Amino acid sequence: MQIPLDNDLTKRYRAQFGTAILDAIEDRKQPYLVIAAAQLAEIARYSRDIEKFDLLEDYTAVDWPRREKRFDLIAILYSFPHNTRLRLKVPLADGETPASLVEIWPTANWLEREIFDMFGISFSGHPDMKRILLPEEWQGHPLRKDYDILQQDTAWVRENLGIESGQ
Amino acid sequence: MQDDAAQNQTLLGADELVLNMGPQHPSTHGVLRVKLKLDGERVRGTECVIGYLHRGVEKIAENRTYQQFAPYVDRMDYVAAVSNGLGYCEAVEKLLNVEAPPRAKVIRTIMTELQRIASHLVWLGTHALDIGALTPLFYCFREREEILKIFEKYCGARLTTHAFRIGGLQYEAYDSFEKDVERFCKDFERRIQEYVDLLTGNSIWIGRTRNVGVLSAEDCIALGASGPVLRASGVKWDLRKAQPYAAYDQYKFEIPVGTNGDTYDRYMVRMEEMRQSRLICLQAIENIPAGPILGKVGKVLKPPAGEIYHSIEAPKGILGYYIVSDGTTQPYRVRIRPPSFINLQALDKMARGHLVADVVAIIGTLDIVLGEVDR
Amino acid sequence: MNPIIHAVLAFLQTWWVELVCGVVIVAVVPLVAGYLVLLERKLMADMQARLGPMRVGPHGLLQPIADALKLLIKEDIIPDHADKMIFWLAPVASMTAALTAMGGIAFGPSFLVARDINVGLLFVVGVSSMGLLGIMLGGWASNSHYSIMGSLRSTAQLVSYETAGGLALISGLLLAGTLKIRAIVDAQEQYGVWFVFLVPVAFFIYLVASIAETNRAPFDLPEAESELVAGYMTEYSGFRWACYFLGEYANMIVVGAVATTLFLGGWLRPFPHVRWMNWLDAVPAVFTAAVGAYCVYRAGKQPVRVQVWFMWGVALTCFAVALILGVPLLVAPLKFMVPGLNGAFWFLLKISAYIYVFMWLRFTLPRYRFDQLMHLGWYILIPLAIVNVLAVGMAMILEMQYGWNRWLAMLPTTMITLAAALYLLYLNDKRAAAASSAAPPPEEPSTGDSYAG
Amino acid sequence: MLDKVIFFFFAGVAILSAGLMVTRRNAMHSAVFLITTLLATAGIFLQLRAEFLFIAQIILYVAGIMVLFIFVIMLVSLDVAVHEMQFSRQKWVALFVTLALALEVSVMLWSSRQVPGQGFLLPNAVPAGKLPPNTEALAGRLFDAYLLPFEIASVLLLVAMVGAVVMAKKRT
Repeated sequence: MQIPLDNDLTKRYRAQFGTAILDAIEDRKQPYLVIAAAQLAEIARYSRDIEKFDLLEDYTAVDWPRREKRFDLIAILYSFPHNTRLRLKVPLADGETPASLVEIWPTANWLEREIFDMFGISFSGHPDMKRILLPEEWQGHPLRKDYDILQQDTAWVRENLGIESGQ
Repeated sequence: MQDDAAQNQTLLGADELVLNMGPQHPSTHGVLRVKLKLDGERVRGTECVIGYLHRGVEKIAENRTYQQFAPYVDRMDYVAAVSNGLGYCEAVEKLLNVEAPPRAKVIRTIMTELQRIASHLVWLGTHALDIGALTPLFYCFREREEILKIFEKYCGARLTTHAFRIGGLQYEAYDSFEKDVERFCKDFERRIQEYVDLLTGNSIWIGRTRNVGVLSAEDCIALGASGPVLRASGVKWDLRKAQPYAAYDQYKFEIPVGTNGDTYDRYMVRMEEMRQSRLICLQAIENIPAGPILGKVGKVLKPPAGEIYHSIEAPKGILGYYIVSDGTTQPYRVRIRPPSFINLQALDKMARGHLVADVVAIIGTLDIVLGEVDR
Repeated sequence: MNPIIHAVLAFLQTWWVELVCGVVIVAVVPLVAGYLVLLERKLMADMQARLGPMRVGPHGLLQPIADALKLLIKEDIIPDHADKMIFWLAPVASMTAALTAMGGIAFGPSFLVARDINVGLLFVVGVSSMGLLGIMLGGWASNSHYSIMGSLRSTAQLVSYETAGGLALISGLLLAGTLKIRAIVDAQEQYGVWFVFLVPVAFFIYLVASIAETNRAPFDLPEAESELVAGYMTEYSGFRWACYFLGEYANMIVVGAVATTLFLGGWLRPFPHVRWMNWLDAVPAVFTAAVGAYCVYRAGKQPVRVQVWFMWGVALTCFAVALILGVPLLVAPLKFMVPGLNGAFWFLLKISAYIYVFMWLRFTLPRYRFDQLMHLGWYILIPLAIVNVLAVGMAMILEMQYGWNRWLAMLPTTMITLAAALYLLYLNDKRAAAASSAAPPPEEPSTGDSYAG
Repeated sequence: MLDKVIFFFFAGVAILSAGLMVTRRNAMHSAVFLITTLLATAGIFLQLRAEFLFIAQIILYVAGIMVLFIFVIMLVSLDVAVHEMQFSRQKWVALFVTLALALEVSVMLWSSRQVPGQGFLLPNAVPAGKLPPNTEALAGRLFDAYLLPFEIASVLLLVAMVGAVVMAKKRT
């Protein structure tokens, strides 16, 4: 169902950012751009100011552990004037720290913290990069595909029961 | 107030007080914990500590089939379970590229609008209670009870309904469904008037809500606040109109908007939304098309690999589902955009400079459900 | 005989009435307060389309007793780092102040608890205001932020509203010309009119101020449950908490009694001098008998035998009271008892009506915010009360020096005060308007609405 | 007889709590003992049939001034105050002043004993029933014989109040 996309919008993006736009695809009539992590902040700013995608509707990630760059950051943008959506997809390797979007969309604050919490992707320039839903001392990042609850379990058992493992 | 001039100096040079509001507090609507930095009673900053109700819904989704996961979404915003279910079912339908039959769509619309009224009623009751009016809560729950009775008759459950199935409906509407909905809607007109009489013109109510927690349209959009919060700031935008789903394109209704973006406007917007939902229900029951209630979906759902984002206008704001399929029977990743979570981010901006009592009013007006904030 | 025993006996001889009354107050007021709570819950339930307590006893009539028992046997928790001495002292101080103040109240021409001391009303008001100390100390001693915020709010609120309430009382006292409770009521009898009709504004101010003084909604900020959990009582549990609660409800009775005495004609029946209204004297007996008859009627509908018996018990009590109230009316030698008995009935009825207004407001109104509360107190009530005192004083001069008719003299008073009230409200509105225009004006939404349906 | 018992009870409580008030380190405890002292004094007033003074003492001192004291103590962080030296170098000065005052009072009392009708005036006790109602008596004196001093005092208080308001306003 994925077909390459080549409409005006993508043309404008390609003209602006050239090789930073790695791919443009339409999946089930919903367009998305695959972009390079290095240019994330610039593309986001351009999207908001020029293309009028003024709402960062959602910001999340997907883990593909077998890929070379295992994470996809997904930013879902909505434009009030055009009533359209656009997804930005940013492939990331483990340990990469993409630029924070808090400056551009304040709503990214908690969303980035949630991504950090769940995937362990740390954002550079975020004002308060810490876990949000899970406790501070939690072990591991649950939405990674290789996450193992035993990590947390063992740590808990060690701390509270004083034994090596509960298993 | 004067202390805006001396931003970094507290009155009388006293120490700042850090007050822990919650997670066990009567008016944080569950287990929200807000750390308030106070100068006397004036709020100088807030920090929300959330996650006390985190159940890892998104992780659970990866280990369930598409059908198995559907009941879980009911447990997020548990006062608007039907809306959650609608969003999820429609998202998976889009992923499968099927469509629910018209009859199912209309019944879904009716149920979702009833749920919107029920959700707003819970909001109104608790919000009024936070501001100190004891009585509206009971009136609101009295009406909500009627809606829950309709749900119970329809699908056997009252709160976490799991009312819809992927591809349409599992249950046919029961015999007196239209009659029940109509009776409720007819009665509800008069009931809303009761709330209006108790609150709308009350000078204490106005004093407690006017100019409290003001959010401009720009702030709303920058902070991602959606739903009634956004509309109260004057943005006439509603997903039901902007990108109609279910059967909303068939019905006439207005999008209420406010002007100041304060707590009072949000109150007025939600009150009007209840009236509009009532009108939608009345229009819908007039003509429910005959036909099947379940579209062409197989017993085993195996969407082709790919991804979909679908969002609906839940009672609290934009409820979005981003689902990635890898071609198996289980979703590879389900991301839920929870309106409460994102609206709650606006708390800090809204509460700064107000008094402790206003923080309570602002938490109430944001209409958060912790089940959805924490997921 | 031993001089000490002699002295004690002499003391008892002179003061036994007061001692007995004191014991009665301490014994009865907690019960009354408990039933006030039940009454409040029942009224609230009625206004909120539900039933209220129904489980303990018929229609929940034994609920207060169950509550009291529960509170007595509950664990008594003292928080860490609390100041034990003051934590222990505070609720007792609060309760003692309220109960002592009850001592100054006359529940009828022949039911004066304390001797009619010549500062009567001042005694009641002054001693009951000491309850504030208990609230402040309790909140401070709890070592909790919520508690101390509750106490601070409470202090500021009570100091402000006692000023307004006190000034309102002065308007009434000017008319009465005395502080003695009996003399105040006598003055109203002589005037032939309750003071509430002569100084309505003062009564209204006192009503508002007394709600604030007893920490009742919409002025219940010190214990605002949705903001401060329970305010100064947050850390209290069990019997200490019950002490606070008792103090609060006893205070309600006290302010009700003060308002009744000064503004609502005390124990006078309506139209005490109108001959053809004498049939009103029979009202107390008939009323209680009617309540009893209703209980008999309901008794037949009770589902459980215990409840039937209970209803009959209540009915018989009512009939007995009706008999006590009614017989003196009919039997000539006992006629002298009529004013006393009926006086007590009317007095309690008026207090009940006053407290009913308190409760009604609580169920209906949202809560004020702290700045709004202070604003109402200092910018509206206190100036209005001052204007009222001055105006009443002028009216008294007109009446006494220039021989004006009393009603005629009071008319300009009320007009002046009402004009002042309107002006203050106008100023208030202007201030509110200024505040809202000072707030950033609503910006045009950056995104038009052309795109949405 | 019993009158004496009651008097000594009140007097004892007043002196004891006054002593405790001075010696407690915790300011809040001191305040509580001060309240006790004031209440005991009020009790003595009541025993003297000075009902107006009694209630004035309660309303003004206990329910008014002490409330404000406690209010201030609540706002000040006490942990600091507890550890500070309670008795500063003024100890000896204070002791001297107290002794001097005590001496003065005793000389006055003693001399009044010596020469009846001179020095400290001790009127004869009047039976309780014949006492004029003291609220009215006090009012009569204040607004009649001492009107001018009374008004001067009230103007002074007003000035103080306005001054306090001005000082509070200046900060912002």
